Amino acid sequence: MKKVEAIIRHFKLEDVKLALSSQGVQGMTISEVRGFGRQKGHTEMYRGAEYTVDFVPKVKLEIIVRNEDVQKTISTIMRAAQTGQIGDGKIFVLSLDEAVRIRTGETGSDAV
Amino acid sequence: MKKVEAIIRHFKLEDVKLALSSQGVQGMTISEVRGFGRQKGHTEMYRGAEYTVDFVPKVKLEIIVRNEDVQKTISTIMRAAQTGQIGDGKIFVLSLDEAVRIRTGETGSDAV
Amino acid sequence: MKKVEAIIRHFKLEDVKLALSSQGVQGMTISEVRGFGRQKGHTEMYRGAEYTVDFVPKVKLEIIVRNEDVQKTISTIMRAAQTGQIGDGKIFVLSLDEAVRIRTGETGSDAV
Amino acid sequence: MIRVGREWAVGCVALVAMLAFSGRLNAYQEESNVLTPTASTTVPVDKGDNAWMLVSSALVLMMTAPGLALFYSGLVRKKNVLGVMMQCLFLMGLMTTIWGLYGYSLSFGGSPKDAEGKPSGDSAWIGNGEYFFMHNVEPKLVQKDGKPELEYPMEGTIPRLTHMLFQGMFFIITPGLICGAFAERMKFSTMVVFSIVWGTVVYCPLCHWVWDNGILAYGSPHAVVAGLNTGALDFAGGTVVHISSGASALICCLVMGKRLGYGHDPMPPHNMTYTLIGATMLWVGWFGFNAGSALNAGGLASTAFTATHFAAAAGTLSWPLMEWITHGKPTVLGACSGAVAGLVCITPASGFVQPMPALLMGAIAGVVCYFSVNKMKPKFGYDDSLDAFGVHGVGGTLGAILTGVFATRQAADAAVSSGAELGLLEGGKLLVPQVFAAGLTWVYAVAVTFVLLKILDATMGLRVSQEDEVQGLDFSQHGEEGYIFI
Amino acid sequence: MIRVGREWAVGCVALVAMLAFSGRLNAYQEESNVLTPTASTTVPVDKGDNAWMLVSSALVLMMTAPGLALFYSGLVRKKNVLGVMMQCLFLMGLMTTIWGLYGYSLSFGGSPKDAEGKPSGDSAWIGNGEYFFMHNVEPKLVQKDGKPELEYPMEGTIPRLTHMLFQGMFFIITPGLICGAFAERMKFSTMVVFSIVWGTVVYCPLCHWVWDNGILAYGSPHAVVAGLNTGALDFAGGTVVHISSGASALICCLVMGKRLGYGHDPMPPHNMTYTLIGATMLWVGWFGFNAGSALNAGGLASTAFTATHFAAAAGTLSWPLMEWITHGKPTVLGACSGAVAGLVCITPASGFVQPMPALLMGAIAGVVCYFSVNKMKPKFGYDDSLDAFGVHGVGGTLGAILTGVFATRQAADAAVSSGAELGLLEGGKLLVPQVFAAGLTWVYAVAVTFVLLKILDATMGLRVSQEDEVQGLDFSQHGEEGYIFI
Amino acid sequence: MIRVGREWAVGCVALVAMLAFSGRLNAYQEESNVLTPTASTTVPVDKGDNAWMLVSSALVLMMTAPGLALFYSGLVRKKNVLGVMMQCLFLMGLMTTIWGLYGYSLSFGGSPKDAEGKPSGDSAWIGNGEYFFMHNVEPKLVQKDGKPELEYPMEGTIPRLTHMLFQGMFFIITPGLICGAFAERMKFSTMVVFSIVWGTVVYCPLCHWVWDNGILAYGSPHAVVAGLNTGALDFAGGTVVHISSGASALICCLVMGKRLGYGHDPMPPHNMTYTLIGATMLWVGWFGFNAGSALNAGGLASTAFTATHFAAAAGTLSWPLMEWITHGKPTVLGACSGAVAGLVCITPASGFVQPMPALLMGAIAGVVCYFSVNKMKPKFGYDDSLDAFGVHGVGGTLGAILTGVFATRQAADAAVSSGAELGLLEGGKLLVPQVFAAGLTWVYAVAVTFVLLKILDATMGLRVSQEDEVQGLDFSQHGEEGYIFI
Ligand SMILES: Nc1ncnc2c1ncn2[C@@H]1O[C@H](COP(=O)(O)OP(=O)(O)O)[C@@H](O)[C@H]1O
Ligand SMILES: Nc1ncnc2c1ncn2[C@@H]1O[C@H](COP(=O)(O)OP(=O)(O)O)[C@@H](O)[C@H]1O
Ligand SMILES: Nc1ncnc2c1ncn2[C@@H]1O[C@H](COP(=O)(O)OP(=O)(O)O)[C@@H](O)[C@H]1O
Repeated sequence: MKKVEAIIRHFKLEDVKLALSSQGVQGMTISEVRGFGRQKGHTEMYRGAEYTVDFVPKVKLEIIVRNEDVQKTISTIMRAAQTGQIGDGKIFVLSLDEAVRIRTGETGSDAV
Repeated sequence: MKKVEAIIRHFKLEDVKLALSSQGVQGMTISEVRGFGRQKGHTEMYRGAEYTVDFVPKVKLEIIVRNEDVQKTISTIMRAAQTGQIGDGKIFVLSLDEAVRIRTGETGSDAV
Repeated sequence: MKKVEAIIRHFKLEDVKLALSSQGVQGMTISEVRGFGRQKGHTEMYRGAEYTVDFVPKVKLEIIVRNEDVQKTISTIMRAAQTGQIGDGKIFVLSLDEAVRIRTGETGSDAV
Repeated sequence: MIRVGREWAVGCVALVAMLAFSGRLNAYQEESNVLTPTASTTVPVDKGDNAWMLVSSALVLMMTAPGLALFYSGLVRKKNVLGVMMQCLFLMGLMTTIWGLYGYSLSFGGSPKDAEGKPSGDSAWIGNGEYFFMHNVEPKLVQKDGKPELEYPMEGTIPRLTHMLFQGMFFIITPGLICGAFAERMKFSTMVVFSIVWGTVVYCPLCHWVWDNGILAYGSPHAVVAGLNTGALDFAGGTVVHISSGASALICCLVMGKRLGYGHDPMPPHNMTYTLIGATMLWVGWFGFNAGSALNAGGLASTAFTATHFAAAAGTLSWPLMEWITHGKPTVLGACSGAVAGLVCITPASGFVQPMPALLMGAIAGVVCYFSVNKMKPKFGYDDSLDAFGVHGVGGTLGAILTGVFATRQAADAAVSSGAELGLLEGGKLLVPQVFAAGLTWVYAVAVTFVLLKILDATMGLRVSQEDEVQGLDFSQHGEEGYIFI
Repeated sequence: MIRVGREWAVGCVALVAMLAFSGRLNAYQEESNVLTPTASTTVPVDKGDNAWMLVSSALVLMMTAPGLALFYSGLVRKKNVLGVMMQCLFLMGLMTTIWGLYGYSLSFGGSPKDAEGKPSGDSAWIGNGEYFFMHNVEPKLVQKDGKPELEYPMEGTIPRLTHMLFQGMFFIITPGLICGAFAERMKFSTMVVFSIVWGTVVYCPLCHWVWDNGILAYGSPHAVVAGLNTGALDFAGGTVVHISSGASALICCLVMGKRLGYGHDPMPPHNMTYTLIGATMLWVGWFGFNAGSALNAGGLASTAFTATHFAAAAGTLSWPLMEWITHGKPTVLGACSGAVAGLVCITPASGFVQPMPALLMGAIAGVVCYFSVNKMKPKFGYDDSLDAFGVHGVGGTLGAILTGVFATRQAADAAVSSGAELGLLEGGKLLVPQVFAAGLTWVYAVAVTFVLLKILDATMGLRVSQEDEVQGLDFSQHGEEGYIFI
Repeated sequence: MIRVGREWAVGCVALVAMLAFSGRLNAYQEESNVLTPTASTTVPVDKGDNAWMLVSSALVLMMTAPGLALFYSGLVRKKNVLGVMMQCLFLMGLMTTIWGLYGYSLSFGGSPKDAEGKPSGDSAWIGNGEYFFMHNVEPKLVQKDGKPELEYPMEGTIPRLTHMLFQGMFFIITPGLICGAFAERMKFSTMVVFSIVWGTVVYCPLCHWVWDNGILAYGSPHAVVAGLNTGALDFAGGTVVHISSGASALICCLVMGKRLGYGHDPMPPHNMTYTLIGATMLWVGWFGFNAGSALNAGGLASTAFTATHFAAAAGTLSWPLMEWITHGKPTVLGACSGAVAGLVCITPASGFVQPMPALLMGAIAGVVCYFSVNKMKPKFGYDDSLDAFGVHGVGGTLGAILTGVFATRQAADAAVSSGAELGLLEGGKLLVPQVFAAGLTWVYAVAVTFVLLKILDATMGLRVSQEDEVQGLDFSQHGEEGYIFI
């Protein structure tokens, strides 16, 4: 079991979600994050005081998938989230020791 | 050292927190997430326009524990967070390479 | 490739960001979290009803770095985020299986 | 779904029917007007008075929303913010419609038209039907020596329409105040039916008793109990508005029970900034509520305005000072609550007290309500979500009593000033009828509210399902979210 | 940057120039005043009327902001909240300046001063220049039998200055309403130029036609079309404000096209609490809008106030009842929309109808606008972001027509009451001119707006870049963020 | 804790003592009233005037909260939102209480009662005690030819109570404005003591000098400096309110020092929507502030209302236009700031200038304050958190001077109009006393504020602890959170 983390643009969330579900992903968890990278933030001006906001709002997806589904998941996300512009985001993959479904206690791939 | 991630319902947070502390867990970190899974979201209606909100608000717990405490932690969370209804959430376990306490520089299990 | 997670105080974010960039870190992702630990929360009082807010607002940094940079990154964060007071936070390190840059499809250390 | 169906059906049919009817009625009036001889006096409108009363009407409406809507909604959890606001807004529509159709008539119909001003027996308990559908309230085209002229039924120096509007705003906010007691758990449909019945059966008679020569009105021949035939003083609604709503609020939270997780889960106010904005809007709007109750823009309005402002100010200080003493910190919610407590307490007295006693009353109200909310509520353990009883019930009763102490002929309208001594401080006996009026209001409001709730509980059900309560009223009752900040 | 440069340059130069000029002009006036004989009557100011009209002016300004600013901004996505609010605020500055310089004169200049009050031919279409730069509106120091005395040009019983202020507030909110149609995508600089031209070319003439003895004014000799020479009734702006803005709004969303992702991405209101607060402030402010249109604090103001309040109330009930029937839940947005729909619909009728018909009109408006927004819009698929057309265009037209049905001499000002029967219900023929006036307003507003938008599209461009639209107007147009809650 | 303890003890004892005393006093008055012959005139109340002045009082209170509370709180960081709001609300309670007890008397006591209206020497610097505890302000029951009658002490055509209320609202907002300078770092308890002393020692005398025949009043025999014995013109508080608060604000931020992390950490406004809502409420409320200062509802009120509205409008355009020129984007905060700058600048002139010069003054104010805030502040590096000095100090001084340029007898009250030429533009010499008055106000406010702050710093301490400042005032001072959105 792997944990796929993807950091994408807000307005791509809808597309990515659709792409993943149609690929058979049963569930995912998302959260609001702010990113810093090649994509530069912007400068706001309040009464002459300049504020550089160099953290850009992004959405983080966390998806637990079976090992064999990792590649498919990655490419699906890439296809759906890509614009080609700097700031499209990243995908990270981590190994999972265990997964449990609280409701039933099922573990492993049955849990997701 | 393991990292236990749990995605639970908001109104269960209080119970889970109490259960964990009484079990001796020293600390944890929580964040607001939104989840997508078997539990369906709901539909909102604004001036005739329907919006399906299929991401349900959840709370994510991140707890670093010693390897030997993992099982106990999992079962504690399960007991406290379970309602039996779809949407109770998941528990994921990842391996940690290192942990450091910023204040003191302590590492490993002394850090948590 | 490693994933360095750091939980720090809000007002240290600026310093940590500067320290890391000057050390050559290209990017990072941050999110709002609330922490529970040795640092006690506070009690709010509304019309006689007491609420103990034992979760303290913190910022969570997630930084993907090359294995060889882990130590440097940790010490940089420690230096910038330390106050010596209880509540400075933690640093956790996890192993990464893979990293992908959505825009280009680059993988591994080229992705970050 | 079916139940919901049934519910709106009722409401809907009612609305359509009544509108259709009113349409016809109006057509009928068109002819009838010219025929029916009109009894209403034709003194000219005093424009200064009318200007002030129209402004006051607007201010009192503003009290319900945005005022009360913000004050209350800031105190609930985020998931119920719209639930509370919707109750205020919907009541603006609902109570206004009822008021226009028959409420005003049941409250103020009768006595004024009676033979030589002597009120008729029938008007001791409830108004008659002379103002149904705004008949005898709306203007008429009459023939004055040959040429057509518009005639406005008057109430003193202002058109009766203005009086109807001003009083109608009170009819909106009173049930609105009760909503504070059952916030975060009441079914919207039941709240609607409750408000219709409560307004009709509790508010209208009470209003008539106190302000239209009824059994509690000062100087009314109908004033009950020989010894008390002076009746009681209630300048702007201590009994009619605050005691009635506060007493009913207590019954509501007792009958409905606590919110799920009350005492266990933290339920801090989700937006204290809304509560403060709302409280200050209530303060501003209350000038219309109290000073407007003078029904003119003369010196009495200034006295009432001053008393209102001073009492609010003192309450804003005394409540947080109590907190400062007991917990070391003055809170924003304390200052807001103190301001409202002072305003509630001065309401019945505002037209009868001098500035300094008003200041004193406000300060006392802040302290007393502080204890009722911070000590008494936890002691008895009822869940008065937003302290509708703790502030309006307790503060209103306190105000009715203190009026019996501080009211003075030095500051009152001509009629009252030329009468007997009033408050204890000037050696008057007013205290007795004041206590009696407060007591009777308590008994009546409690009794009717209790029966009404029991009936509704058995028929429609009072509370939303546990599931809906956990999810929040915003979505479960209205299918919306308050804030979408992501 | 260069384009932006050009744009502000224009605006800036204009402002500076006009201010400089006005400075000079004023200096010139100083001397001239004493010389020029003044024609303005010198009846004393009725302070009750003036008090009411000043308050009404303040209330109508409050309608644009905070009222409309909150109502509209709550409905957009978070990233555009400031974009909407800024349009309202900037219009307060912009339209007021234009109004003072020449707008008031183009709207109301002419007829009153004409030989023995008979309006001159030239004033059938547009006002003259007598009030440019507030000349003949501002007070003058004159010599009355030897000693100096201040003379205020009057409009009836109030200083003309007050009349100018009150009418000026309408000049602000009308283009503000249009902003609801192109919200979340229009370029700020283009919006500014659009508003200047639209106000000058559409609003001023229309205002003159309807309210200053122009071609649509009731009883005006200029009233077009033999058969209709009675002209139409528009008490507070059904045609001038709501139809004109609503019709233009429709053209705006048709010409500009949909927002990016419309229909695909969810675009729920980001802050329904703001929308409710705004709606209730609009309700309160509307009392000034309608009752203030009586231009005095007499009985007519009370009639208009009542009609306004009742229509709003009925709309607040009927729209959500429709939702309750069709979807099982009454929404907060439905109640807010219903209140506004009722207010829009009653606006032209407020001074001419009795309370019950007002209640009925409000209820009808709630239902009709419910369908226009929930059914018609999806059917035709235009993106009227905040339903400026759906509520103001449809509701305004409905109101103009229903005025022809329910208007009665039983409730109107003396002049009208002593005339012929009005609405259908009392056997009058008013319906014909009402329909005609609504139609003419539609045609004129649509035509001018269409041409204007095409020109602006070709020159400045109407929409922000796709990138800017995705990022949101708050940052792209103003470099700011609405909320920073972390 | 002990310190806190000491602090509330002081406040609390004071409150109780003063209330108890006032209670007694009142009782004493009851008898005394009948005895003491009253000197106050008994002209009847002009209800139009009184209606307008009561509304104006409500509007000015609304300026402090919700107006200023929203405007200021939106500009701070989220963790201090309640801190700012609480200062506004608590001042409403505190300053009102002081005003009623003795403030009004120190400001306006004396001159009016003097032998044949000629002000007595003693009233050149400070009012006397005739109005302590509202004595001679509240109504009295007197015997008029046998029968009892209520007599209201009058101020012109309105009850003195109304005058006291209206002026009291100014007493609230003035210290409120200063809060903008030390926002996000001042200790609440110290702020309370500061406001009490500042109001008593700075505001009351200043108010007396300018508005009660004191050393700066126009046409006062006490007007200092032979050559300037005409005194200065300040219609609604340019010196009394804005210069005094602005100058003190500058001293506050200089003495207290910068916020932790100022210049290093980003400190963007946390809720620009609040700031905009607050700014527009200030605009609306300012009509009461300026037009209400006419103390009647006649033509002068209309002139002042117009000047106020036009200046605000021009400022709303000129400030953002400067930004558009220099940075390519007009900001919402710029438009809000410009509106306020225009309003501040026109305040002293509002009753003495024609519409076009008002427009010009507003435009100038927007530009000048833009520079003071965007260029001067960074240059000198003081931390005027919310630009209380940058807008009110600079704008107020500018307004006082420009009044000397644009004031004209063509638009003023009878007394002034019949006097000598006023502004430069009409060849008057007013400019000299205007500059003098502004200067004297500056010197006095700066001196007293400086000393006061030094004393408080040494005794109670001005700033919260570093820890508390980092945590935010909401929790550290009040134990609450502004928003709980999770
Ligand atoms: N080293 C990193 N560690 C964690 N997150 C990163 C890292 N680099 C980039 N990110 C995340 O990816 C997002 C996009 O990266 P960026 O360099 O801006 O564009 P791109 O991915 O197209 O090169 C950033 O906003 C940040 O959230
Ligand atoms: N594959 C997954 N990856 C990440 N998170 C998931 C996944 N599946 C479910 N979740 C999280 O668990 C929550 C509950 O899952 P759900 O299927 O709705 O109920 P249950 O866990 O009872 O089957 C979801 O809201 C989501 O946050
Ligand atoms: N076991 C844990 N698992 C996850 N997060 C933790 C754990 N212990 C502490 N934290 C995080 O670290 C933060 C600081 O820890 P705390 O014990 O309060 O201070 P310190 O790190 O100085 O000992 C906490 O607020 C919490 O967010």
